[in-house]
Amino acid sequence: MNIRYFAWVRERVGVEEETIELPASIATVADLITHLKTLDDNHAAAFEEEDAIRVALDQMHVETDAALGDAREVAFFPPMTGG
Amino acid sequence: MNIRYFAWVRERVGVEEETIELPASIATVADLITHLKTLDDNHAAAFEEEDAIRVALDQMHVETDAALGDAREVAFFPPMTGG
Amino acid sequence: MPVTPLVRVQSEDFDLQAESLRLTQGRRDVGALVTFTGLCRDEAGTLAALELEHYPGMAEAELTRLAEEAVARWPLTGLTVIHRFGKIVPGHNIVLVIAASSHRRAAFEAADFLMDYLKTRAPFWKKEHPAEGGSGAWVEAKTADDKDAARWT
Amino acid sequence: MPVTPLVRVQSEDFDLQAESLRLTQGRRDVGALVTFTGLCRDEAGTLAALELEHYPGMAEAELTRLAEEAVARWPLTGLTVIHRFGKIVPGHNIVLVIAASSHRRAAFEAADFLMDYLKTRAPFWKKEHPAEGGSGAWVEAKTADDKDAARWT
Repeated sequence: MNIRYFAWVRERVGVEEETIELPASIATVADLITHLKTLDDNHAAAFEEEDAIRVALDQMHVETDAALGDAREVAFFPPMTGG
Repeated sequence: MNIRYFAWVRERVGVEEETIELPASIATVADLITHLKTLDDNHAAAFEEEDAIRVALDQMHVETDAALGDAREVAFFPPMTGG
Repeated sequence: MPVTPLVRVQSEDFDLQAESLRLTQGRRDVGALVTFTGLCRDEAGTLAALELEHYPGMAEAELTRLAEEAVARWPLTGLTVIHRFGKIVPGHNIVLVIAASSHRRAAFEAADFLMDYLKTRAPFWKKEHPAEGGSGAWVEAKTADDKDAARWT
Repeated sequence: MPVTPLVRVQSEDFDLQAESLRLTQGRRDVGALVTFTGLCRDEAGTLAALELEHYPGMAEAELTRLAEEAVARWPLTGLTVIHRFGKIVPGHNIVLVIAASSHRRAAFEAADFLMDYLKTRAPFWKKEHPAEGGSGAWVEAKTADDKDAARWT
């Protein structure tokens, strides 16, 4: 699965984008976050304030209980500050 | 007193502006309207729908119970349709 | 200290860009600029033009009173009101309100307020010139406009 | 039939006049045009620039979804949303929303709605570059923006 990061989530993870093979046990966004936190210290730091993280699945906003289904891209970012 | 008319009030009276000597008994805008209606058919027609007439005294909106005081100019017109 | 609004009553057209720049150029404190342009419309295709009559002197005075009420109520960095008079054909501008502020809510509300009040209080009257010629009718005031103005009391 | 909104995400500046004319020129059905311009501000004098990061693809898609919601809710004759990204210095434009309608209430509400929603849903993030140099901080989302967006539900 292709994973993208924006703003301070991107800065903490240290990459803009990465492709990760997901264990079959991962069904939802929340599962994915739990998995990412185990990868290394950077990922753990990025997802430390889990409530502050927003998620998009194939460029649509979703909640963390959303099923990953056959989405090709998931993105993590802080609350938006455009406008 | 200088009297000005606008829009269909002006068209019915037939003049844009006139100066009228007021009898001493005229104290309020309502008194003035009653007086103007007696002048001729044009004035009577202009003030026929009295509820539809708006008034300004020295270029400020007032109600018909307002005292004329020492105002120099009174204006009569229909509800405004600017904007 | 509240800003001094710019109020103009004129027959010539106005320039949205120039009037907007007047409130923003060279400044760092404007975060939000709301403009309202009112245009002459004619969906039925029956209108040749609107003739806007106004009360010279009172039109400027009343628009200034309304604009000063707006700058007293909202924290604005600038406010402009321009109202045209004379003959205006469909598709052309009638009125412009621009409100500038640090914050968007103040700019939106001030512009909205001014348009509502202007409709019911500014001494302008519209007469329709029909496309097929002949003498037109005066536009009647709408009770909806009174209700809109009452939102702010 | 609802109009098709014009949505653009770009680094270059936009032209208020040209974008407004696009929605009014040659038409007789537009009675009201509301524009909202959001600018980079810096009242404290501590900001060199804002850096606007965005999610390419999703930014356009989400703005289009919001704009389509607006044209479904209000009887608009035109709607334009332009959001810039990249480095923007104080006094310069960030975002433009233009709503055109036969009637002023629809134009005001649609523009107001879009700005509220855009703030909380469009994938853009602002980082401050301080005037004194060094690395800046990410602007934090405001709970006031969430409340503003909740006005429309």
